[in-house]
Amino acid sequence: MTITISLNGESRNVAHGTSITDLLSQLDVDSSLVAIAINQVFVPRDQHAQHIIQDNDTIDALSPVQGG
Amino acid sequence: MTITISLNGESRNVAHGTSITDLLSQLDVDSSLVAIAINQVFVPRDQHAQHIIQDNDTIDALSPVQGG
Amino acid sequence: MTITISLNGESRNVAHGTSITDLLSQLDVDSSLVAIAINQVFVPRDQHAQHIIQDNDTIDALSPVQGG
Amino acid sequence: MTITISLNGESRNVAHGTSITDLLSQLDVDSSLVAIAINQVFVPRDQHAQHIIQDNDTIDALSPVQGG
Amino acid sequence: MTSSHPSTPDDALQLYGETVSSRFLLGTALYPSPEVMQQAITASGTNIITVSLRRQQPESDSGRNFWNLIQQHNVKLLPNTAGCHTAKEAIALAQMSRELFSTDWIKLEVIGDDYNLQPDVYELVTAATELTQLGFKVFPYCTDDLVVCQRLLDAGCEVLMPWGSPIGTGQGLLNPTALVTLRARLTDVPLIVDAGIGRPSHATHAMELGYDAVLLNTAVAEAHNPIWMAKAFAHSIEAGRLAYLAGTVIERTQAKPSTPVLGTPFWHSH
Amino acid sequence: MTSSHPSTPDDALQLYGETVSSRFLLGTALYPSPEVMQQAITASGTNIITVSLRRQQPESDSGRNFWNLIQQHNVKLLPNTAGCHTAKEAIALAQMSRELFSTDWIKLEVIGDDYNLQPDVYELVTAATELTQLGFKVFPYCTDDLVVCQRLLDAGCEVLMPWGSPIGTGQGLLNPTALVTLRARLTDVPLIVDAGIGRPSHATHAMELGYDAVLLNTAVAEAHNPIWMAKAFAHSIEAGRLAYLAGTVIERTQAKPSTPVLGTPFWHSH
Amino acid sequence: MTSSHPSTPDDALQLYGETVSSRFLLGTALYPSPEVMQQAITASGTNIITVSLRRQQPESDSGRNFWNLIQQHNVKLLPNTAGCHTAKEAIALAQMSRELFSTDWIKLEVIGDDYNLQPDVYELVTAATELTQLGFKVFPYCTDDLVVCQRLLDAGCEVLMPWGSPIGTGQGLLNPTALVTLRARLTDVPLIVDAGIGRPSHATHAMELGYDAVLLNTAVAEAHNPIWMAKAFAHSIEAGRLAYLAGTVIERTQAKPSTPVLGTPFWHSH
Amino acid sequence: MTSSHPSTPDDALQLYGETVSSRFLLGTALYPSPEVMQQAITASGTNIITVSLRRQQPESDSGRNFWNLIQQHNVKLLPNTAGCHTAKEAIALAQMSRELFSTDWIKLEVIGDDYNLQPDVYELVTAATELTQLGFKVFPYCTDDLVVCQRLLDAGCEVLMPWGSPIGTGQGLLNPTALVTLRARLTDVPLIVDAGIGRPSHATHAMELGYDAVLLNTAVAEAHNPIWMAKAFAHSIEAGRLAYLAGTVIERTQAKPSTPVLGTPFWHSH
Repeated sequence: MTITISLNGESRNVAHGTSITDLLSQLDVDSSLVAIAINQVFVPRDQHAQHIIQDNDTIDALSPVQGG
Repeated sequence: MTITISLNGESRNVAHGTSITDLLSQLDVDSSLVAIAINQVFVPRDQHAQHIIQDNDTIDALSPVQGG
Repeated sequence: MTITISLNGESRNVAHGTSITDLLSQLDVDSSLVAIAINQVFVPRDQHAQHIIQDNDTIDALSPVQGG
Repeated sequence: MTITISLNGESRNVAHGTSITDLLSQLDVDSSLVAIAINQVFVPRDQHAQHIIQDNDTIDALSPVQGG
Repeated sequence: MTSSHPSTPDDALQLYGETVSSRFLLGTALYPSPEVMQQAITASGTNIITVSLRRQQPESDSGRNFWNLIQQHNVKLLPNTAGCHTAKEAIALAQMSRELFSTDWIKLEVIGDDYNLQPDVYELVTAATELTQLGFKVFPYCTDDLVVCQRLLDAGCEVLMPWGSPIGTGQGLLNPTALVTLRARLTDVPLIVDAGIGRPSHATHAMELGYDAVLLNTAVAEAHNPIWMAKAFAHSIEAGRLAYLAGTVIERTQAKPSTPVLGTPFWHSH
Repeated sequence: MTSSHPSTPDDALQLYGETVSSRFLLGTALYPSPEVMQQAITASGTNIITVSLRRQQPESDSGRNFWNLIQQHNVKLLPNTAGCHTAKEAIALAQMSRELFSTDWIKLEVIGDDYNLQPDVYELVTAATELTQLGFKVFPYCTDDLVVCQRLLDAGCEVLMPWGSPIGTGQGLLNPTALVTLRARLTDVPLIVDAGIGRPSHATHAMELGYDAVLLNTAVAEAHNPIWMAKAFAHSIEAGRLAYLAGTVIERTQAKPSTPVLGTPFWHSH
Repeated sequence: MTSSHPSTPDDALQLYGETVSSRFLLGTALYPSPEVMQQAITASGTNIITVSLRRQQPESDSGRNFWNLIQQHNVKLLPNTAGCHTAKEAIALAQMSRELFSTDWIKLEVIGDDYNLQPDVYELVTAATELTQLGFKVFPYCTDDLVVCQRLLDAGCEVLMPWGSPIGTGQGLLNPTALVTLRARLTDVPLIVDAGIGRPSHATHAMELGYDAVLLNTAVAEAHNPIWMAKAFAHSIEAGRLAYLAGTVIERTQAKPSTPVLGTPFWHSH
Repeated sequence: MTSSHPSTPDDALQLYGETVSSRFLLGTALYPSPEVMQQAITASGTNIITVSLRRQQPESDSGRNFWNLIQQHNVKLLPNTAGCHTAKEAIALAQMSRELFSTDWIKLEVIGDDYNLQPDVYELVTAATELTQLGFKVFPYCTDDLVVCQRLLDAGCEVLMPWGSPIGTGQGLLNPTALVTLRARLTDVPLIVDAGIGRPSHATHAMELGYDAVLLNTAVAEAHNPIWMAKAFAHSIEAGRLAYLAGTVIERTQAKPSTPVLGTPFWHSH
């Protein structure tokens, strides 16, 4: 059974019960350089393992870039 | 028995039970050209007769002047 | 026998002995609205009849226009 | 017999026949740091010995100063 | 354009549904005498003058004399809340003004700093919101900050009055670029430059930028001759308005002859 | 001032002994049509228009049509020497203008550079000197250089016309400080800003500085609506003149309330 | 002054307790290549560079390459909240930045308008208040509004970063008078001009006014030669700072000779 | 650009065949003491200082002390003709300077007005013509008038020194548009802004416009700390020169983000 989330503005299905850590491991990313907000609320790294993603969550996974 | 009020920034004693109308009649003013606020809240003219002044009230009695 | 002059920047042949008055009468102009300079020197209207044009003269015949 | 000159704006009498070199030696100046103009015409150093000052000459004897 | 165009544009300004013909709003303070004030009002051709309320002074007559003077002019009154520092004060003063001057127009001033007399953009929005709900037609004295202006529109204001420079300084338009931005973005709302205008050329400039009107006081009242200056500003505002309507030429960096070049005399000689 | 002062100053300008009531000199070139030119002249209220001479064009009528048009206006003509690059050329053209236009007034232009159309200050002084000796009343188009202006006065000019910015650019007053210096030093000679005025606020500014008049052409003729723009400039020049006479307030850097501070309501609360 | 004064002032800037020697804060975006960015950082002599967070792009490497590059410079990172329009967004982004960049410094941007990219002064104060409570050291990108600045100080900010003009426009200081007021009234808080600086002379001017530092990006990154331009700005900021410390001369309206007048040659001749 | 570009441009200035590395020419007058003058010269890094001649004062030592001081610096001398009002005076003074200072360089000043200390453009050209024939290398202090500048080039000048504003006023560049025109039209001749520079930002601005060098005196000598100010100007001139070489960005009227827009967080929320 899957839920639907928005990840960085794009719709995506993930398994029910997926944690942030799970999600990041499914992506081809360097998780040490990714910070997470769910529904515009920051989720610190030390909560990634416990934090279970909910249906309709809107997730931003951000990484460093140049800035002005 | 009297109470103490501030009228236009100056301390003044008036009798207990004095209404705004009473107060204005004690002053040598043209009450048609005076508007009243008590404790920074406007008191419309049609309430002047009923409105009883309280101890420590801060009253502004204002009249038209030139303005920019 | 003719001479060659420049009139308003264009070359032109006129008969030897031609006066300014003669020249203006050959042109289709309102001579009352034309002023004359020859070789950048003004020639007043009252000299137009006597003033004989010379070979190689550079003549400006000017008329009123709008100006800033 | 003397003549009257203006030296740097002040009137002064000197002997008839005085050369620029003579004049400079009379003044307590370092002649290597003085340039001379007479009547607003520069007189080069190599002419100082021969150049005889005339009555009514206006002499500027100038030295280095700071400038902007 | 064709020659059938009228020689004068038909051009009235609507402020909260009222039509005014003069685009010059004039303050009533600081004149050398009441007579000069009255003559300046007349000379200005204004339709709207600003007034205020103050505590009665012992020697005053409850403002009866001033009241009588302004009744002699056929103008609308725009009471201000000058001197208020909080929304609460401004709201109380606005209500008192409405009672005495019998108008729901209010020039809303909420001062945030006693030295530059600038608006407090936080208290201002709070006051504008509440006054609109109380039925007032709010003319907010504001800065040239676009976001602040948009909040005031959201609060219900239908006119905005950004400053040119601090009150009474006469420095003119300190930030024309910001004023241009306001005009370009807020195309449908009447914009009145309020405060800081010192010379008629400042007023002309504001109007050339497309501002709808100008409000000022000190520049007229403290002129050596306030009456002539009132007339000067009337002309300057009309000049700027007409120029805006007439379509100003674009600045060039390269010179360009006005007199025709074709047929230039003596031309062979160069 | 007292209330017995007139509501409008008595204020005429003398140029070479002639009195003019309008301080707006207007050029006649570049209009979209002769009709618009005429309407603009009327709308401007000008007393003086500039004209020129050019070589006859085959299709022209020796300028008869233009001549007839300008006769319909009750204005003085100020012929120019536009396009001349030397004193010799300008002197010849001035004499031709005097003959045709029956006036000894001449707007003396001697151009030193074809790109910025600036005066050649050397040829200009030479031409002004000779023209004065020939009986002309010279209106020299000059720069804002005080020494140049003094030479022109020495040459016999009784009016000076310094530029604001290059002809046709509409950049306004590029160096107001220089113009202020001219005015301060040449207190008795009529000074007319000629060239570069683009918007009415520029004209108002020039007049506020004490300039006696403004001459322009492109800014009116190339406006979208030249007639309204002529009227706009007329107002702007009147505004600036009145402001100069009325005595403009001094700029302050510190804000200063216009509404009285005495009796400010709610004052205890701060 | 006496000759014992040091030839260079001892003059370090404290920002939230950290001492920085360079008063030039530099952005890392818009460079033609990462190599040029690095050379520009070096040439600038900056101690502080701005960085940001963005959603991962498919082709990116989670920012690893950029991360590695900036580690090679001995500079402090100042992450920004560019692109945020609400306090809520900015707060979340600030927290994410703190986690990734391991710094509690945050350049707080809350944009109120997508066209002029100006701050939303309402959301800005809300965000600054909460971020301060969350332990952040907030560098707010703000306007030149004194009341807004005072609210930000009340919110706990110890540095303010008013704009010169809209981001990326290069228009310089659009309202120097407002900036002078801020400096005069907020004497003890470090003030950094952020945004709108286009040329080194703008930066020099800001520093001459007493501003403590300058933050810019576009003017360097989009120069034809960003490395030379980084160096140009480094000099300009040093120039302005030294001038502020050295005490600039007062402008005069009257000329005054520098070369001594006493002893002027040929003097009798006038 | 590529990373092989040098981090500093190779950029020397030629003046009459002499190569100078510093683009800062410094005056020697008005310092609080000779020691401060010397330290300022050193701090400025200048290669060229201006000097003058004056009548001997009774208490002076024929300038021996001053002479000795300036010999200690490895700089070229540029004597001026300050105070001269006619070509004749300036020519005599130039010759006296050549004899005493052993240089054929001369800063040619011919003053036309004692109040604004501006050049007399007529006497100036006469003097420049004759001095060139006498073998001098003339650095004329001139106005920003293009025609005057062209006459000076015709007279043989290979360097021009237009003013920014009147001597000693510190008003900076009163007419940048005229200076831009000069630079655009006279591409090959070294142009040095002389006079009126008051703050380092003025100097940076002049250099950004493409001017080759700056000459000043009062702004350094009358600063509270002339030594720091000399250093400030050195930085400012270097800043402006580098910016000119690096290619300044173009001003925009529309804001443009520096931080990337792609991948903006929370984007769905708007």
